[in-house]
Amino acid sequence: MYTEKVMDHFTNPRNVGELPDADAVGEVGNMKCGDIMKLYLKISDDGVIEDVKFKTFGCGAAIATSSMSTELIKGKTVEECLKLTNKAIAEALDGLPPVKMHCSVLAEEALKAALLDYKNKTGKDIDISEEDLKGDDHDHHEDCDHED
Amino acid sequence: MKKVYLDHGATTPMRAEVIDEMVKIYREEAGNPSSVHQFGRSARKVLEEARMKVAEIIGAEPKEIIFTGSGTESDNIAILGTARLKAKQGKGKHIITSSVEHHAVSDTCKMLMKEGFDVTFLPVDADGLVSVESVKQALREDTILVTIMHANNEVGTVQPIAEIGSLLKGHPAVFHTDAVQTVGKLPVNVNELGVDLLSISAHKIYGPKGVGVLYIKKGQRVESLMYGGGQERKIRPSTENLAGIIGMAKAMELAKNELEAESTRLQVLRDRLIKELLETIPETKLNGHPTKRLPHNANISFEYIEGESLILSLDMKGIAVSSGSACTSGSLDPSHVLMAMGLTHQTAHGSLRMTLGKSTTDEDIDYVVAELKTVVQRLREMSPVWDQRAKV
Amino acid sequence: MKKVYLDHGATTPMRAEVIDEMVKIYREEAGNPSSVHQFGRSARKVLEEARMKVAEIIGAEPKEIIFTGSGTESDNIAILGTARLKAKQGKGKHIITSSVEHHAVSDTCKMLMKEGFDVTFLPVDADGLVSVESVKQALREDTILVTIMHANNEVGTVQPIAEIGSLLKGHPAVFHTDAVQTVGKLPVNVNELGVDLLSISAHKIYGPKGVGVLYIKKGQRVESLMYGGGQERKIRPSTENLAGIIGMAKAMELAKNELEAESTRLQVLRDRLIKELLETIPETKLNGHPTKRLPHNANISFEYIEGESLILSLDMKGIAVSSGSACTSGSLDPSHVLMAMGLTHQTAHGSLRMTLGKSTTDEDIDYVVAELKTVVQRLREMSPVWDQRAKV
Ligand SMILES: Cc1ncc(COP(=O)(O)O)c(C=O)c1O
Ligand SMILES: Cc1ncc(COP(=O)(O)O)c(C=O)c1O
Ligand code: FES
Ligand code: FES
Repeated sequence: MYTEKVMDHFTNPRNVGELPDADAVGEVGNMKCGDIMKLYLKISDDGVIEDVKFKTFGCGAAIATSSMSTELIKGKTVEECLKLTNKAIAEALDGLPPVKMHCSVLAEEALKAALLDYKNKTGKDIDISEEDLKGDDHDHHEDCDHED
Repeated sequence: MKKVYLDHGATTPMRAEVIDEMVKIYREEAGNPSSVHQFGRSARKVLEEARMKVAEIIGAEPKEIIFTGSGTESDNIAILGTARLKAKQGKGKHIITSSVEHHAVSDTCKMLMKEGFDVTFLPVDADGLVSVESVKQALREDTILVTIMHANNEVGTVQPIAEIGSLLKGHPAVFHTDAVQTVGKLPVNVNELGVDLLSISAHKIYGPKGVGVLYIKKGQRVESLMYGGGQERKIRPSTENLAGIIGMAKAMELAKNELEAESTRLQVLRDRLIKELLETIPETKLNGHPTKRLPHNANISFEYIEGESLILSLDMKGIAVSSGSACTSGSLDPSHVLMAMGLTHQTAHGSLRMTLGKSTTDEDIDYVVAELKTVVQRLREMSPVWDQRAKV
Repeated sequence: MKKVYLDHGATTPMRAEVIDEMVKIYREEAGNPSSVHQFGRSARKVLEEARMKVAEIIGAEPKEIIFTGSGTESDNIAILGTARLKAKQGKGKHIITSSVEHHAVSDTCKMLMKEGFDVTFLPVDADGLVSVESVKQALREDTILVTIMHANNEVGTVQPIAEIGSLLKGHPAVFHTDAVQTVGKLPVNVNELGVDLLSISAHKIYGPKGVGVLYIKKGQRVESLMYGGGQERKIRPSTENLAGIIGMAKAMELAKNELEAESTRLQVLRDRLIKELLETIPETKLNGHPTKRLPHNANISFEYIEGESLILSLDMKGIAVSSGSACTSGSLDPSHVLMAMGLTHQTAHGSLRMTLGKSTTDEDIDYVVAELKTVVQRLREMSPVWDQRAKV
């Protein structure tokens, strides 16, 4: 059911851990399944993600998307990170089963939470607000009805 | 790589003896049991012999045995078939069931609610037990059906069916039990249990998938779900799955003969598995009743871990287990069984069902305990929740 | 004694290749296709490959294929599942079917009448044909379902399904056909036929009993008959009969590959059987359409004889055939198919269905013709009706 890439990132997750001197931290929970992701970012003065670490309590898809998202944002600018969607993360993993799409929301939201934290801490002009964190919760009911 | 299959609660591999019997039928019985000619009569004879065998094993009469297409179908005929008929007869629309039933029962009861039936879902205690007292309290004059499973498929808790059966004596409500998980593991006798209807599935006892039995006590009537030929007393029209039925009878016979010895063997292995896991891995807990449980079932919660990632990690070590969480089967909700037992969302999500079987050895248990220790530790180290807990 | 099985319309012996495939699954696939671990994933893969194969053979997409527990179940899901859903949606309660359907369709439609549906049973002509014009005339705004079989199981007449399909284009009614008798004998392509739903059964094409397929065109919805797990898009919950499904796919594949050659071969044999019987036995007549008929079906009325005694007499000569009369399946009424075609009670009772198959040889035909001659003569000599007629 999972692609090879998903299994690879699940088995050998990249960037697991914490950053004690993180510039931003985002923690989100997936209401539906009680899963949690915590994301740590180290951001340079000119807004480039220099280092990233995560910890996730969740299913295989949650762990794999967490891992993949850290790879995708490392070295990117804050602006570029704002554009990262859960769909893009899932695509980078060669796709997720329909029932598991919502798990990738966890990674997108953790990133947004971290960037919001960064904005609040630094007062920088970043195009993000609490509103963006309300959660794409409706995605969770995208079930396995293959009628498309 | 070593392969350890600890998911016998989901399905079992076929036994060689069962395959052999079925192949014999596939090769030698060309007829349709409803045909008048010799090919048909021969098939009919084989079919009726299987019916006699199955009947004898559960203490029933042959004509009380209906062969169906699955355990799910047996449950559905029992529940929909009884409820719709009784309602038409004006006997009432109240049904009693438990909150830990398999979806084949619980979803069917929920469907009946949409049809206007009134369903009481009895609570269970922390061990997953339904109390006889609660059945008594829920019972009404217009109760037409009580359906409570014999043993739970997730946590293994065995319900007091015989006691409920006694309680229901004298009440017109029909009593059904889903014995899909107990046949072949515990003695199952319809008279001792005092049930009117009982469901069995072949693939849980080393028989073929797609064959079930519904025991219907003499005198009980059910509406059928399908219409067509006169097979299985019109309750289950369709040309009979002869080889599958023979395979089911054979599987039940073998299981019955070996029941005592094999159950004891499994229980010893299972008890060691539970003991070693609880002793060597911190923050773990056994789910289900400590003693009133299926001999081959261990269901354990590992705090701060999500079930699917545990399953996948074990899978990469060749260990097949399943999760209380039904994430993968379309729903993302945690197990309704564990929730009914009072577990938190998080604990329910971190639960693992390990169900042993004929192939399970002492070495398997050693291997699983060792691998689980490593995997749990790795996942906990990745978990932000474990982290926070550690820091408290 | 020589054994000649001419009842392939009732059921077929399993092909060795099908048994082999199934045994492989029984031995090698231990998992439940819904399980997350490798055993489950491997089973799932095998299942989806079978679905792809079946889909391709009938020109469908894999997700349009639902595996069921029998042809009867496919018919019931199609009919009850469509009718009940459409009625709930307020689309109407009118159903059109023919008067020569298999009981799995006709009894199901009759059941719906009890549920308040309005069913039109279209007549057939003397050859058993439904006219496209009659469908057109019967069609109403509130017609929600048209269910007409592809070919008749008793007399072999092939209905103008593609023409009816064209007629129904643009009308919201769902179009179902029971193709249980045609798959493997005639080309069956869901797009060419223009159907929304189509039923198949494995045991009519040298596959296992207890496995069916329901094709459900993309976009069509049906209510399910059972509730439980999420298998087969919840339309048919139950752990999948993996080996049976693989057996079905294999049987369909083999039949498809050999279709042209085998159909031609059977037709030649069948035509000779018919010709010699009609020529050598007086007062006999072919039932069903002379050309628009299944290649392996011969249905012949022997006047002044009762079908069951004919079957039993032939059975003693090792010849297995079946009767239009349904005496043996619990009812004593003559075939509703033959009656709908305008036969008298007496003629209908004296009808024989002979359905040829893979094992049928030229010698078999010779043997059957010879034996039938003797048997018919013996029975006629015993018959007072024959007597009276002779005296006229
Ligand atoms: C036309 C037709 N429809 C349906 C069926 C029922 O199929 P099954 O026996 O698989 O239920 C049959 C044969 O019995 C048939 O000939
Ligand atoms: C308790 C219980 N009831 C019913 C079923 C359904 O049986 P089947 O898969 O044969 O439909 C199962 C297993 O899947 C079960 O464990
Ligand atoms: S994060 Fe809950 S199922 Fe994947
Ligand atoms: S006399 Fe026996 S069925 Fe008619």
